[in-house]
Amino acid sequence: MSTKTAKIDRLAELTAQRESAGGASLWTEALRRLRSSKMAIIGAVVIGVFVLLAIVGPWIAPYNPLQQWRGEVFINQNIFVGSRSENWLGLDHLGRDQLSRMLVGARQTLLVGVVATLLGFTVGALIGGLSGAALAFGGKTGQRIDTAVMRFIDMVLALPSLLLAVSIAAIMGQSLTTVMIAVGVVQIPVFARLLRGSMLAQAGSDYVLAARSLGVRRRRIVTAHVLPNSLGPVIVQATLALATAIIEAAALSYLGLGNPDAAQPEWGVMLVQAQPYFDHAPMMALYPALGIIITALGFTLLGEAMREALDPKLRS
Amino acid sequence: MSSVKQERGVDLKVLRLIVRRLLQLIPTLAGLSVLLFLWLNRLPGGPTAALLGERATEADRRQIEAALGLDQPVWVQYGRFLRRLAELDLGTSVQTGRPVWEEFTTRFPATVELGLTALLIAVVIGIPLGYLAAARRGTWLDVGAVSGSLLGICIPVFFLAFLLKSVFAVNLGWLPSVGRQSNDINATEVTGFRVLDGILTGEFDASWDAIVHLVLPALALASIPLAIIVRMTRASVLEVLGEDYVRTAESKGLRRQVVRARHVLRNALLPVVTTIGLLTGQLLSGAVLTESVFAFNGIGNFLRTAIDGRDYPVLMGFIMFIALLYVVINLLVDLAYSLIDPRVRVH
Amino acid sequence: MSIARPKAVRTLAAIAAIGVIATGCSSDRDNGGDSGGSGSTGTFVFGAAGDPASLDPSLASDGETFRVTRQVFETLIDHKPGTSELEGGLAETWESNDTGTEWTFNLRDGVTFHDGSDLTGEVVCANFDRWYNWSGTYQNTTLSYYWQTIFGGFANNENDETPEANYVGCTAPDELTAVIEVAQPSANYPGGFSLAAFGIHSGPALEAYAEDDASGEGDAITFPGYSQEAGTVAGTGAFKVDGWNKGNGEVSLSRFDDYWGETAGVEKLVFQTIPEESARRQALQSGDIHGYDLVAPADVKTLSDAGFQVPTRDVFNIFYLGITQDSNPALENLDVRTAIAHALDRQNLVDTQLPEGGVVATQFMPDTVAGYSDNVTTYDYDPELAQQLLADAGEENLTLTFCYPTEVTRPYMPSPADLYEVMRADLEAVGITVQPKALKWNPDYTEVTRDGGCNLYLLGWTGDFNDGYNFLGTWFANYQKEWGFENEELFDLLERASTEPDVEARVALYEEANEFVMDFLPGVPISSSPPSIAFSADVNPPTVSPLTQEVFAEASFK
Amino acid sequence: MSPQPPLLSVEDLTVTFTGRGRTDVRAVSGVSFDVAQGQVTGLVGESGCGKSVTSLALMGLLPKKGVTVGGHAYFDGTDLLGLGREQLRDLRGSKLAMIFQDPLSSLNPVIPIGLQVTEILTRHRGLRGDAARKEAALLLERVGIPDPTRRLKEYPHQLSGGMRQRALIAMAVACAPRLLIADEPTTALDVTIQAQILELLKELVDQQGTALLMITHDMGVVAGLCDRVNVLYAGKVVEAAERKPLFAAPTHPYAHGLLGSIPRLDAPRGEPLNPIRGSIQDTIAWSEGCAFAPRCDFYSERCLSGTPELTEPHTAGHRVRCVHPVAPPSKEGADR
Repeated sequence: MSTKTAKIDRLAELTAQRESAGGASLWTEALRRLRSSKMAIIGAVVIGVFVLLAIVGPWIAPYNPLQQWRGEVFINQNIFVGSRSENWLGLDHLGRDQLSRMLVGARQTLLVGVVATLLGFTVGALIGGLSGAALAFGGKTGQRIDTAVMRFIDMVLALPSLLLAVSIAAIMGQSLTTVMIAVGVVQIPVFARLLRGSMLAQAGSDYVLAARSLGVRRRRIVTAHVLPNSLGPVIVQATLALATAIIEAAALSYLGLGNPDAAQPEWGVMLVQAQPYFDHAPMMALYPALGIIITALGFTLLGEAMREALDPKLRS
Repeated sequence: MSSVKQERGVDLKVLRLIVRRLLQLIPTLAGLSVLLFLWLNRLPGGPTAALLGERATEADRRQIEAALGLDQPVWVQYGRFLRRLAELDLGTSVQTGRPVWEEFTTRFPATVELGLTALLIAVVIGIPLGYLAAARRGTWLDVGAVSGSLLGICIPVFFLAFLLKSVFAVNLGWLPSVGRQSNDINATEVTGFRVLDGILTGEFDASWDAIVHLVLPALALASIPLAIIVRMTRASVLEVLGEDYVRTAESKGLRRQVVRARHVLRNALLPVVTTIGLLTGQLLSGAVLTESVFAFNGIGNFLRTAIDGRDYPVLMGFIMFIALLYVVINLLVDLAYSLIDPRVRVH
Repeated sequence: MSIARPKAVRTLAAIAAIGVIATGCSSDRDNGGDSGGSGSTGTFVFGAAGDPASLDPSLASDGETFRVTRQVFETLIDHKPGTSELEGGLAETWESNDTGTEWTFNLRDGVTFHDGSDLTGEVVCANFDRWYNWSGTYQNTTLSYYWQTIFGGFANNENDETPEANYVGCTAPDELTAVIEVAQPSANYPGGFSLAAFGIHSGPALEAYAEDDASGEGDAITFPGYSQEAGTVAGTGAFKVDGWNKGNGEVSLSRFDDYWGETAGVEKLVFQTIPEESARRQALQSGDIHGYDLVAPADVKTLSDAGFQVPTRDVFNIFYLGITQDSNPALENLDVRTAIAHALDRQNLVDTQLPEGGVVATQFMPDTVAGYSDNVTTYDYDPELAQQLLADAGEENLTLTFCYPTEVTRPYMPSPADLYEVMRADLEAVGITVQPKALKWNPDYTEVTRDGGCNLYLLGWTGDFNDGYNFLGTWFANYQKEWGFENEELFDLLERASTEPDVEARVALYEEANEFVMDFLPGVPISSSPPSIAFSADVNPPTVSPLTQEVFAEASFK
Repeated sequence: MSPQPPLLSVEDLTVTFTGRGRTDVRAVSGVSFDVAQGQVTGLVGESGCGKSVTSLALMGLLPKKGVTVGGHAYFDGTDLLGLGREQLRDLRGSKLAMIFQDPLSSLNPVIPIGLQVTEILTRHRGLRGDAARKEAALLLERVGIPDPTRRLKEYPHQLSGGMRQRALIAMAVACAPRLLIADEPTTALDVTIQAQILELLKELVDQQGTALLMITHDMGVVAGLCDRVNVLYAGKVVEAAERKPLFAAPTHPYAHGLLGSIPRLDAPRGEPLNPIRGSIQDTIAWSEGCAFAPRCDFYSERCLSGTPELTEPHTAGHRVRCVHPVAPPSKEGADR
């Protein structure tokens, strides 16, 4: 008798395990997939280190990033100061401690990336979400609104983003805020289009049709069903956009529109300032360059891994 | 007889598509130009500031504003802009004092030549690479292609351009570092496209010289499109490889090359074509940077200074042009699509 | 220029070798001598920072235009090569009457224009009369800056604020004489006759110009058509204009064989526009060009070490910290201005950031200008004293806005943002809080500073010709918003100097003015530093000029 | 039973999916069955039971990575599973052909039907150009596509569902294969079309002497077409018999359930259907016992003592993998 109950228990156990594995939600599944992706892990580690530096960087920086070592760097003589015990990464062209500037710069760089992306995300998601909702559930008028909005968004999307950013910077003058806004605005159409597309795909899906046929209110369908399920690709895009924002900010610096405040050194500005001295002090440019590349790579890796994890088509 | 009729039918359809697209463009352009006009008028300084010398007086400014009609209300200015536009006159550049149209036509060939070369590099390398990466998923080739393309996206274009130039032009001296053509080449100008001109006139050395000048800037400019195309192709091929019809083709025992070329690649190219169409904006953005690094006298560089100098006419003209370009490129993508995908043809 | 590139195949290999980038860039190989065979075709390529605005120098006011037109057009009076000293140009000699109102020019014989016509007194007068009779858009300073600066207004001033004309008329008593009459004597004569803007055009060219007008219709001021393409303009210079390829950003000139002097050393001269500074350097390093101007201080040694020629110019500029007094009451206090002067370690700036050969400036003109005084008050670097002065003035918590331009290199001020940063550190060290204001050079910076929108700002000046008024008069002859002070004593002093026809007396007045200015301290002169110009090893460069007026006819290939 | 050796003899076929960071999934665990020459053999089971994987394994169409295939599949004496990639390629389409479930997705959307038919003729019969086109038209005509010359120029989306399946069949039979594997060929089609397609298949198989391996979940299809039936559950054959005995006396509780869940016209109205409880997810590994046990009405502790063997509890040739075989029904129900 006891063996029999034991066997039944075991049966229940075995079937229960199956059930939980089979009934896992899309998100749990995606997360699991993400954890097993090498790309995601590398990306997450890079981002982790970067964010940590951005948070503690200004506190652990050995010197004030503005402090100038006088009489050591002579740019007109090609005399530069490389790595040494008191300045691990050497001095920059004005005799400032490069390590301190890199550390403080991490925060600025992250700040630009995050704020810009948040701006693009929020405004873009608002426009795209409303437009998508209007089309899907707003009848004829909604359709017209959507067409108009999207035609405009498409056009903006066709504009070279950098030129758009440059014109925004031209209006606003040079400052950190300008860089954030210029880089963020450029992202708006991308997010708008993406959220709308993904909402439309959801709106056409079976469960929404089912909900509609059951007489669920439109607003509830949008907020409770369509929106949450449409956010996946948008979040992926946000991760990728962070990388783009950091690179775009560097490009703006190259065009002379970066944040000019030396107290807020941003890696892009540092790279641009160091480039003229590349022949004699290549490391001065390479530190910020590598900082930008590795960080952007981190976000891109994580974003790509998330995309793969969320995309049912790429699962195999 | 029937086939001829059908052909004409197709032509008509394409024509109608083009006309419809252009008509759709009008309200968009109108809206965009109003917005732009209002926006530009909010720019601090205004074009006169850029125009006037360092020591100009207030009177000079007023005189210029009166001469240019900038003292009139915005709607009057806008009306004038529209009237001129109707006569296909884009106005005169504030900065250079030359007609906008002329400024564009002298500079566009450079950018188009550069952009197309970059696109060509991106396509010629990107599609096969993306295909191979997908076909050999998980091998070193795949890993290399994917990480290479990720890196391509993450290197700031201006820095890559700078490095390319430092290595290949300055240190190795293999390639020229600036410009579109050597100064001692007396090329006859026909179309403004240097490579093409050389071929048309038989001045092949001029063509070659232009190509040599294109290599570095085009490589730098190609980095991002290349990365995008590689990844797009790879993802698309991976998707198609899982399609039923590929299995069908395999089940027919077709040779591998046939399966790949006829059944996989052709279908996989569809999304890639769309992507290439969308790359135009990206290319123009990149051109602003590469043209600057390589002193390539194209539209990207010009626009950047136009923005700095509040050169309204140039900017307005450019927006109009971009809108048109957008329509044309979308049309081309659609046409390319209908060439590859019969399903689109019927609609 | 012919740069052999038979290695085209290797080019493709290079693409494959792109991985080298990360490691290979610091390679020290230099190809300075790559353009070895340059002499063969005789094209001298010079990298310019911008396109010229016009081929007619009288419509322009920028250095890039003048660099080109100076090779094509010649002025009545010229400068001795390598100096700021005047010598005969198209006029072999010149003299003025005692009151300095009538200037007689004895023209050189046998000078022909590029179109074959001859230089006569009539032609010279036709040139000046054309400028004097300009109307409409031409009367805007945008097109006639130098005319208005030197000769005042026009025959019919169309605008109330255009100054009264100082030009009276021009007569040609004989073939080779031109007499120009002005209403008032001025320090601007005779130096003004050497300005590139007043290059002499041929008679037929002037007739052709008349049919082609500048206009201000549409959106902008359009340059007249003749000034935008080769063909019409004709001067007497050693080079004539062959073409202006705007698509390439290239102006090409060719040797004028009938030049009255020694013909040019190279057959063709090309000015190629390369806007970015480091791109110009790399173009020189890779052998694509033979020379360029405004070499960055950091590149001077790099280039000369690598075998390039980087001749040193005499200094003829001044870089200063501008102070707008009425923008902040504290700045109207002399002690505060003195404190600022003592706070700045100008020697450090000159030593580390400015081109070699630069010196700390003691007054608002370089020592090469007549009128430079050795007896001005000087202000040494003394932060303690500065702090003391501020404390005495009750300004321990002084906050000042400090404007600096971005995206610009001026001959007197390479990399303004860096210079600002060094000065900021100095000012903050004595307890002044600095609020930075970075502005694009054109149009924002020039406009904001001119309107007195900053407490402190960076600016400078390169002299047009050797006369003290060209420096001091530019700033301190009357109330200017950018300085924001009224000082009748100073204004009078400069007015007297300007109208003093006797040169020696004038120079004495300038010295007095300099001493006065440095006591009053309206701003802090920082430095005079030579803008560097570089050439490849295989050319004989032209004599470099303190006025940056190189004559490329002197250049040749080795 | 026919005296000839079977055309295809599958022995102990196992297919295991191995994924990174996942537990291995055994989709097919030890399947054995024969396909006789010229006969129609059915492979029946719910979706997910491994029948499609079996067919793909036989065709060599499973991905190479992440899949382990074991056992043997002798086709005309050669082991398909041991063949090289190129040898298999030569075989596929000529002697061994397959028809898939979804005719729309199984046809390349961007290539005209004509090319999709002629390419197989070119590959295996060396026909090119006009000859290939003529032959293709003949083939289309044979599978009942009207106006074949016009259809050759059309694209898959221009054809109806039935037409598409006919076109696929035309491709499959283009080289008169010895064995045709049909994987749920009618599932995606309308009922009326289903019958036509089945009729067509039967006809072609008869004409060409082709053996047909019919993979389906539809007992109706089996009843109408198959000579012999193999019932698959969770990757194992649980019952194998000639059609008649199987339908007369389904012995494995699963097969019994399958047949019991078909609505019957002759059943009294109001009598409830007898669906099988649960789904194929509710299963246990064969090594633990009978995979069907969790859903089985006849479940007892004996079911959990290892894999049950295939036995012939009632009739010779009617093999069942069950420790509680269902007793044959009374006479009345046998003649369905």
